[in-house]
Amino acid sequence: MNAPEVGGAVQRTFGEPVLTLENIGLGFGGVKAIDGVSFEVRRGEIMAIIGPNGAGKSSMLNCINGFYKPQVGTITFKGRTMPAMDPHFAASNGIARTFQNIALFRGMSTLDNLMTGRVLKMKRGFFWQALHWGPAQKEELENRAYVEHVIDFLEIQAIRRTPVGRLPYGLQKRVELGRALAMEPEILLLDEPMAGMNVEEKQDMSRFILEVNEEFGTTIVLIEHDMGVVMDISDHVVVLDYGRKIADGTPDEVRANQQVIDAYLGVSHD
Amino acid sequence: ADQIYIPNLVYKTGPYGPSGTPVAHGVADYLAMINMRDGGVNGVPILYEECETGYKTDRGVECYDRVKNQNGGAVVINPWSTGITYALIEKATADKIPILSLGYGRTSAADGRVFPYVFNFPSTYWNQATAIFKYIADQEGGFDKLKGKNFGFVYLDHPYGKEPIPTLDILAEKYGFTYDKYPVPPASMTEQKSIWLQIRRSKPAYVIMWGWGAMNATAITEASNVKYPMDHFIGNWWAAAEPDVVPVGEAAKGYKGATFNGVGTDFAVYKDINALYDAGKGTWSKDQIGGVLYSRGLVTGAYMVEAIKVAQAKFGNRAITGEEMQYGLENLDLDAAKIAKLGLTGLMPPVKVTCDNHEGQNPAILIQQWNGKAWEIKSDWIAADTALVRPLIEQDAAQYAKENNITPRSCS
Amino acid sequence: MTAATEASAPAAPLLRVNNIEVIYDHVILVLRGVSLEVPQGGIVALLGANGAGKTTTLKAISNLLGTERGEVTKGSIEFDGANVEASSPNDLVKRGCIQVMEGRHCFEHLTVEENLLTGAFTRGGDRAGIQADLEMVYNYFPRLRERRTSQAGYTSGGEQQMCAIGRALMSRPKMILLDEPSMGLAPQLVEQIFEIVKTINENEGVTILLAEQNTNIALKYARYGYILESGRVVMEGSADMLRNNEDVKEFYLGLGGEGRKSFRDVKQYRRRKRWLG
Amino acid sequence: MFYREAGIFKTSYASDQALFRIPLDRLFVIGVVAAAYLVVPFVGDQYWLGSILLPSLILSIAALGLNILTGYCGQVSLGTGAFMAAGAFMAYKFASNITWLPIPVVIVLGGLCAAAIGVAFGLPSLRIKGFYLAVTTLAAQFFLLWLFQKIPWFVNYSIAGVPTAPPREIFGILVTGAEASPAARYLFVLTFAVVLALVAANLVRGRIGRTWMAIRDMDIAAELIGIKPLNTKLSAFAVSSFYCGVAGALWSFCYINTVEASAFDIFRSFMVLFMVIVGGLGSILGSFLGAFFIFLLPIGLNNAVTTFGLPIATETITYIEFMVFGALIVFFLIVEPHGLARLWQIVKEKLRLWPFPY
Amino acid sequence: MSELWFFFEVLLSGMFAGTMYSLVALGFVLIFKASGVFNFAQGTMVLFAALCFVGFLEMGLPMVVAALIAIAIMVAWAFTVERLVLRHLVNQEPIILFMATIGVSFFLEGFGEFIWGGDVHPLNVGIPDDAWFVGPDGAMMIQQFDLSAAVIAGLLVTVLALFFHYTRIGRALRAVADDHQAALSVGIPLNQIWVIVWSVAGFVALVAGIIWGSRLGVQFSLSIVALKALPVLILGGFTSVPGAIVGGLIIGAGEKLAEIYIGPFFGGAIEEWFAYVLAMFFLLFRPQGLFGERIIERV
Ligand SMILES: Nc1ncnc2c1ncn2[C@@H]1O[C@H](COP(=O)(O)OP(=O)(O)OP(=O)(O)O)[C@@H](O)[C@H]1O
Ligand SMILES: Nc1ncnc2c1ncn2[C@@H]1O[C@H](COP(=O)(O)OP(=O)(O)OP(=O)(O)O)[C@@H](O)[C@H]1O
Ligand SMILES: [Mg+2]
Ligand SMILES: [Mg+2]
Repeated sequence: MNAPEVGGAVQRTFGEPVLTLENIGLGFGGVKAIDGVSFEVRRGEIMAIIGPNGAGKSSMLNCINGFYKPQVGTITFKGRTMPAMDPHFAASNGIARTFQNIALFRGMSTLDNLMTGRVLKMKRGFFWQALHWGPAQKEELENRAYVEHVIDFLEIQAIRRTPVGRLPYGLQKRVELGRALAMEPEILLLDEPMAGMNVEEKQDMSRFILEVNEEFGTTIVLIEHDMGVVMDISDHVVVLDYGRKIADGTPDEVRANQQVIDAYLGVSHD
Repeated sequence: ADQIYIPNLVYKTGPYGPSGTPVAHGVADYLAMINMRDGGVNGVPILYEECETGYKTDRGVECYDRVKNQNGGAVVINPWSTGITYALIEKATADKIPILSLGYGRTSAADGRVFPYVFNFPSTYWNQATAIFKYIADQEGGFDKLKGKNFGFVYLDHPYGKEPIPTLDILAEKYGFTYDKYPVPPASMTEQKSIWLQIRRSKPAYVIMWGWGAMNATAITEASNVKYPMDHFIGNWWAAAEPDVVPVGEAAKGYKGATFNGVGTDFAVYKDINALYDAGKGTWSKDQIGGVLYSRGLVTGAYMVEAIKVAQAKFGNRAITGEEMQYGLENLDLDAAKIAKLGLTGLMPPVKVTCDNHEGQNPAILIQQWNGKAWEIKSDWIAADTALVRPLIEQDAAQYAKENNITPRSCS
Repeated sequence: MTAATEASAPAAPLLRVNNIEVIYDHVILVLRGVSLEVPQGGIVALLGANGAGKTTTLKAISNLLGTERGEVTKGSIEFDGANVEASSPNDLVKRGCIQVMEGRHCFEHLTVEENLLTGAFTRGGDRAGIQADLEMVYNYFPRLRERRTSQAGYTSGGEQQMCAIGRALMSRPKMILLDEPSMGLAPQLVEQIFEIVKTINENEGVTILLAEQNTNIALKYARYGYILESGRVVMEGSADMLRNNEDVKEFYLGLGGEGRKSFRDVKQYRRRKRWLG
Repeated sequence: MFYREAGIFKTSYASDQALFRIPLDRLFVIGVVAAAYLVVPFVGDQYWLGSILLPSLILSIAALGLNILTGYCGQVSLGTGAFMAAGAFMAYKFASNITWLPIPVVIVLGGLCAAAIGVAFGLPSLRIKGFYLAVTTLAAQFFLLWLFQKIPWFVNYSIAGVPTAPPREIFGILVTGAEASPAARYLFVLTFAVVLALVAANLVRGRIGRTWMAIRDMDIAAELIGIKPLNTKLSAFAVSSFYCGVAGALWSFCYINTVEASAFDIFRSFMVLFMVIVGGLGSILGSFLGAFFIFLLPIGLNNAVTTFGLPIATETITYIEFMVFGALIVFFLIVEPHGLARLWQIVKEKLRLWPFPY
Repeated sequence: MSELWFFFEVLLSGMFAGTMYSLVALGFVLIFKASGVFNFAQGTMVLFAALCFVGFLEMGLPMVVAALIAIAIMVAWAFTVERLVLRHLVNQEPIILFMATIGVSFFLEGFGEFIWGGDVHPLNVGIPDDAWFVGPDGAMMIQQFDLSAAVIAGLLVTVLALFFHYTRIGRALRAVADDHQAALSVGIPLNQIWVIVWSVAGFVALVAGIIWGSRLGVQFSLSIVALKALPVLILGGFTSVPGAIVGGLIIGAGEKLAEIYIGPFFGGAIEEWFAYVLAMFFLLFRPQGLFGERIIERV
C-alpha cells in the first residue's frame, strides 16, 4: 500500500478467551502443515491470521471447526478441552465459517443457501415438513425472517432467487458470509473473505465484518492477505510461517516485527 | 368382422431374440400358408400381427392392451413368455380372450376348472420332468435302476426354472434317487464355472437342465469343458434348439433335449410352406426354416387354426370371438388321422383338450439329440406320469382359486 | 486516447475484440458490446467490479464459453489476425494465446509437477526446452519446488494459484490472459507475480491482458486499461490517465479526496457511482 | 408479456414461500390436475388409461423417488428396481395375510418396508460416494431380487412362485387386480401420484430438502455448517425408497397384476434413472416429464409404425426404436443437460421476456 | 487331499474367469481415466465390435482382414461419438455424460442389430480349447482357453498401464478427466484425445468381444455380461488400469469360492450378488477402490 497510513486500530479491551489452541500439530505424510502452534481467541475480538502461502492458515481454521484433526495439541472451547474438535459440536455451538475456495451449494438459490445456515435452528420433523403447514410453516417463516435480515444487511436482495453457481465471484463470497451469519455464530471464521474484490468491495466487506462484530459481539477470526485490511480492522494478529507461529500481538507490534517482515510482508509494508 | 385377428406377442430382439425369432416366423408362416392355400380358415382370412415385447413383462402387458380390441378383437393371445403369461391370466380371463401358452407359462393352468381361458397343451413342465425321468429309466434299464443314483439339476434361478422342483422331489422320493440343485442366477447366466466344477467333482449320472437364453449355450460349453458325457446331459424343450448348440460348435455333439414337436423339413406340410416361400410370401428366408423352434411355431399355428375350425363348426363359418375360440380350444381333439390329413404327422403330437384338462389328455415328449449339424429324434413318444402330476396341478390351482376368490367351474 | 506504448501504436493489435455480446444459457445477457484492443507486446488491464464481465470477456477470447453454455452472439474477436471463433481452444493455445483461469483450476489428481508439464502439452517433444522452463518456473516459485510431488488438490490456495500461473508459462505463449492472478497470494508474492509478468513482457515480448480487482497494482504495471461496468466498457485510457482520474481514484483505488481511508472508518455505505444509469 | 414475474408483489414471506410463486404457474398446475381427474377418465379409452397413463404415472412416482435420492441428495442409485420390488412383495404379504387392511394402507405399508430396506442399504453411503456408491445400490438390486425369489415365504409358499395381486376395493370399487376397470385403477394411482408429488414438493422446499441439496452440492461444507451427513443421506434413502416401494406395489397391484421379481430387474432401475436424468435432476416436474417421455417414446414409435401401417418388420421397428431412443436421449442432453424441466423453464423465461429476445 | 486340489481348481478357474471380466472393465477404465466419462456403452461396444468381426468373417474374409476392418469401424465409431456427442457436452457433470453414453449405448445396440441381425453367430478363432489335468489322477483341471484369455488380458493391461503412466498423452488424458475446461485452457485437444481413447477402448472391446464370443457365440446376451464388469471396475478403482485386472481376479475367485463353499447354505445362486457385496465391503475400507486415486476432499 503506497497510500499514507490513516486511522489505525483503536486499542480495545476484551473478555476471557473463548477459544484456546494449545501446541497444535498437524501433518500430512511428510508435510508438516502446522507445527506446535498455540494462541487464544478472546471474546469479541477481531483476530487475524496471516502468513505466506502454504503457511498453514487454512489448515488452522480447519482444525478449529473440526474438519482436520490435529495429531498433537488440545483445543479448549466453551470450557471443554479436547484433542480435536467435532464438526457438529463446533457448528451447534456457534462456530461458523467461510471457505477459501468458495464452498457454497451451487445448485441452490441465494435464499436457500442462507436458509441452510438455519438448519440447526429448525427442529420440526418429517411429518410437519411433509405437510409444510402448521408448526413447520411457522418455523420456516420465523427463520425466513431472520435470513431476510441477513439479506438486507448484506445488501443482496437482488440475487435472492439466483442460483449461486451463476453469481460472480465477489457476490458468492458475500453469500457465503451470509450463510455463516445466518447461523448466528459466536465465532466467525473467515478464510480470505476479500480475495478477488476491489477496494470498494473490500470496504463494504470490512464494514460488514465490523458491524457484525460490534452489534452482535461476534468474535471473528480471519485470514487475509490484504495488509491494509488486516492492519486496519483487527485487534490481534497471529503470524504463521511454515506451520510455526512467528509472531502474535497487536497489528502495530506485528508490523514492526523483523521476522514477519522477512517472512511475509517483504520490504516495509506500512 | 370378416377376418380372424390373431396377434402375436413376439420377441425378436435383445438377449432372447435368437430363440424368439424362429418361433415367431413359424407361427407367421403357418398362418400365411393357410391364408394363401385355403384363403383363410373356412374362407375367413386370418389377420396376423406381431407386437414386440422384448421378453419384458410390462411391454407384454402393453402389447396385450393395445391389440386386444383392435381389428374386431383378438381371438387368441400367445404371450411367449412365462412372465407375460402370468401377468395376463386374469386380464385375459376378464376379457374372455384365451391364452395359448404352448408348453410354457403356468403349469397349474392345466386345470381348466380354475383357468378356463388358459391353455398349455400339449404338455407342461411337470409332466415333462416325469417323462424325462422315464426316458432315463428306459436308458438305464428300468426305474429300479435309478435307486441310489445321483442326478444334477441345472436351472435358471427364476420361477420358470424352479417349476419342476416339486415334481423332482416327489420323483426322487418315489424312485429313491437323489439330485443336486444348481441354480444359475439370471443376471449372470453366462457364468457357470462354479456349477460345472461341482458337477465335475460329484459326477452325477445325468444332468437335467431347465435353461433359457444364453444360459444354455454356456452350460453346454462348460459341460464339454469339464468333459461331462454329453449324452447324459438332457435339456428341457426350451433348452434344446439350434441357438443353444450352434455357438458351442463341435463340443455340443451328443447333447440331448426334450421336445414335443418334430424337427426338420421332411414333413408333408412343407410342400405348402415351400410354396409359400416360392410365392415370395414367406416371412423368413427359406434356408433358415425347419429348426426346432420354427417347427414349434408351425405347430402353434396349426393348433390355433384347428381350434378355430372347431369353433366355426359350432358357431358358423365366420370370424369368431375370443369366447368362441375358448370353446374351440377346449374341444380340440386332434388324433393321428386328423394330423395326417394336415400333413403334420411327426411334427406334432395328438392332443385332446377337455374342459378340466387344458394340457391335453396324453402329454408326451420326444428326446432329440444334436449330431453336430441337426437335431435327430431319438425316441418314440414318451408318456408322462400324469397320475403323479395331476394332483399337484389341482392342488396348486386350488390354492390359486382360494387366494383369488375364484369358484372353480364345474366341468361335469 | 491512444495506447500508451510507443511501440504498439503503429503495429496492428495482437488482439482485437470488436463489440461483442455474450449470452449465457440462452437468456442471460452478460456482455453488451465490449470492444478492446491489446497491442503486440502490451500489458493491458481489464478492471471492473464483481460481475462486470471480466471473466466472461476473457473466456470469450479464449473460446471457452461454449463449455459453460455461453455464446458470443454479436461482434467478433481477432487474435493475431485471425478470428478466434474458427479455432478450437487448443488451437488458440498452439497459436500462442493461453489463459490462466479464475479460481485456479489445477488438475487435482495430478502432482504439481505434472500440472506444470501439462502446460507444455502443445510443445510436443521438446524435452530439453520443457525441462529448462520447468526450472524457470521453479525459480520463480520456490514453494512449488518444495511441493512438486504433492497432488495439486492437496496444496494450499496460494500454491494452486502459483501452479496455475506456472502452468500457463510452460506453454511459451505469445499472449497470456490472466484472470485475477493476485487472488489469494501473499503480498510479496503479488509483487513478485507482477514482476514476473513485467519480465516476460519485456524480455520475451509476451503480450498480457489481465483482469484484476487489485486496481492499484494492476495500473502500476499495465500500460493501458479498460473499465467494465455491467457488461460495457465505460472508460478506457492509459494507466496514468486512469490512475489520476478522480472517479477511478475514489471507486477503484480507495483514495477519497483526503487520501486513503482506514477500512475501519468506512462507516457510510457508499453508493457505487454508475456511469450508465 | 403475459407470463411475468414482475408486478406480482408478495406482501408476506408466507406467500413468497408458496409452492408456486407465479399465479399463472399455479393455475396451470391446478388445471392439469383437475383435468387429470375430471376429464381424462371420461375421454381416455381403456388402452390409454390402462396401458399408457397408468404405468407412466406409476413410473413417475418411482422417478420422483429416485429424483429425491439422486437429484436432490446427490446419491447415485442403480437399485430403484429392488426397492420397487421390496414394496411390491411386502405389500403382497400384507394384502394376502391381513385381508381386512384397506388397500391404500397396504400400499403405504409396502412403501414403509421398502424405506426400511433402503435405509439399510444407504448406510454405506457415509463412506462410499459418487459412482462408487452405485455398487452398494447394485448390491441391493441383485441381493434383494435374489432374496425375494429364493425365500418362498415372500410368495406365500406358492409352488408357481409368481403370485397374483389380490383384487381389492375402495368404496366398493375394485382398484387392484385385473378385473378393476382401467379408469378406477388410473384414478387410484393418480391420487397416489398427486399426493406424493405434493409431499415431495413440500419436503424439498423445507428444511429437509435443503439439507439434501446441501449434501448434494457440497457434502463437506454441509457437514461443517452442522448438517449431519449420515442422517441426511439416510433420510433421503428412506423417502426415496418409500416412493419407489409405493411405485413397485402399484406396478404389481394395478398394472401387471403379478408380483414378479423379474419385473423389477436392473433394467427397470436403469429406466427410472433415465427418466430422472432426461426429465431433470432435482425437479419434481421433471420426474413426471421424464417418466412420460421415456415410457411413451418407444411405445409411441411402435404405435406410429403400426398406425401408419408401414411395412416394416417387427424387429426392425424395435431396432429403429432403440436407435431413435438413444439418439433422442443424446439430443436432449445436448440441447439441455438439465433435462426437460429446465427446457420448460427456459421456455417460460423466454416467454417472460417476450416479445424481446432478452 | 483331493478337497484341497478342488479348492485350488476353483480358485484358479475363478481367477481366470475374472480376467474375462477384466477385459470388459478395462475399456471402462480407459475412458473413465481419460475423460471422467463413465462409459455405459462399453458393453455394447464389445458386442458391436465382435458382431462386426464375425460378420466379416462370415462374408468369407480372412481373419486378419476382418479384424482390421473391425478396428477401422471402431475408430470411425470413436470419431462419430466425439463429433456428435462428446464435443457438445464438454464440462458437463459426470452424471450427464454418463447418461449420454447410455443414449449412445442404446443407439449402438439398435444399430448393431439392424445391420447384423439378432442371431447367434458362432465364432472360432482358434484359441486352444482343451484342458490340462494336473495332480493325482487329474485332480485339477486347467483350461487352456481361460489361460489364453488371462494372458491376453494381462498383456493389454501392462501395455496400457505403461502408456498412461509414462507418456505425455497419458498425462494429458488424466488432466482431461480432472477438469475439461482447464484442460482446454492449457491447449489439450479434447477432441483428439477423445477420439484416441474411444478408439483404444474400441480395440479393447474388440479383443474382449472376440474372446467372449468364442466362448458363447456372438450374441446379444454379451451386453448383459458387461454388467459384471461393474463390480470389477469398482473394486479395482475406476481410474486404475492394473486395478481392472486385480479386481477381476478377486471378484472371479471370490464369487466362485463363495458359490461353492457358502452358496449351499443359502440355496445357491449367490453369485448373482456376491460380487457386488464383496466390492462393497472393500469399498468400506477403501472408498476409492483398491487402486483408484484418492478422492480429494478439501475445503
Ligand atoms: N489435506 C491435505 N493433504 C496434504 N497436504 C495438505 C493438506 N491440507 C493442507 N496441506 C498442506 O499444508 C500446507 C498448509 O496449507 P494451508 O492450506 O493451511 O495453507 P494456507 O496458509 O492457507 O495458504 P494460502 O495462503 O496459500 O491459502 C500446504 O503446504 C498444503 O499443501
Ligand atoms: N455460467 C454462467 N451462467 C450464467 N451466468 C453467468 C455465468 N457465468 C457468469 N455469469 C454472469 O455473468 C456476469 C459476469 O460474470 P463474470 O464472471 O464475467 O464477472 P467478473 O467481472 O469476472 O466478476 P468477478 O470480479 O467477481 O470475477 C455475472 O453477473 C454472472 O452472474
Ligand atoms: Mg489458505
Ligand atoms: Mg471474474
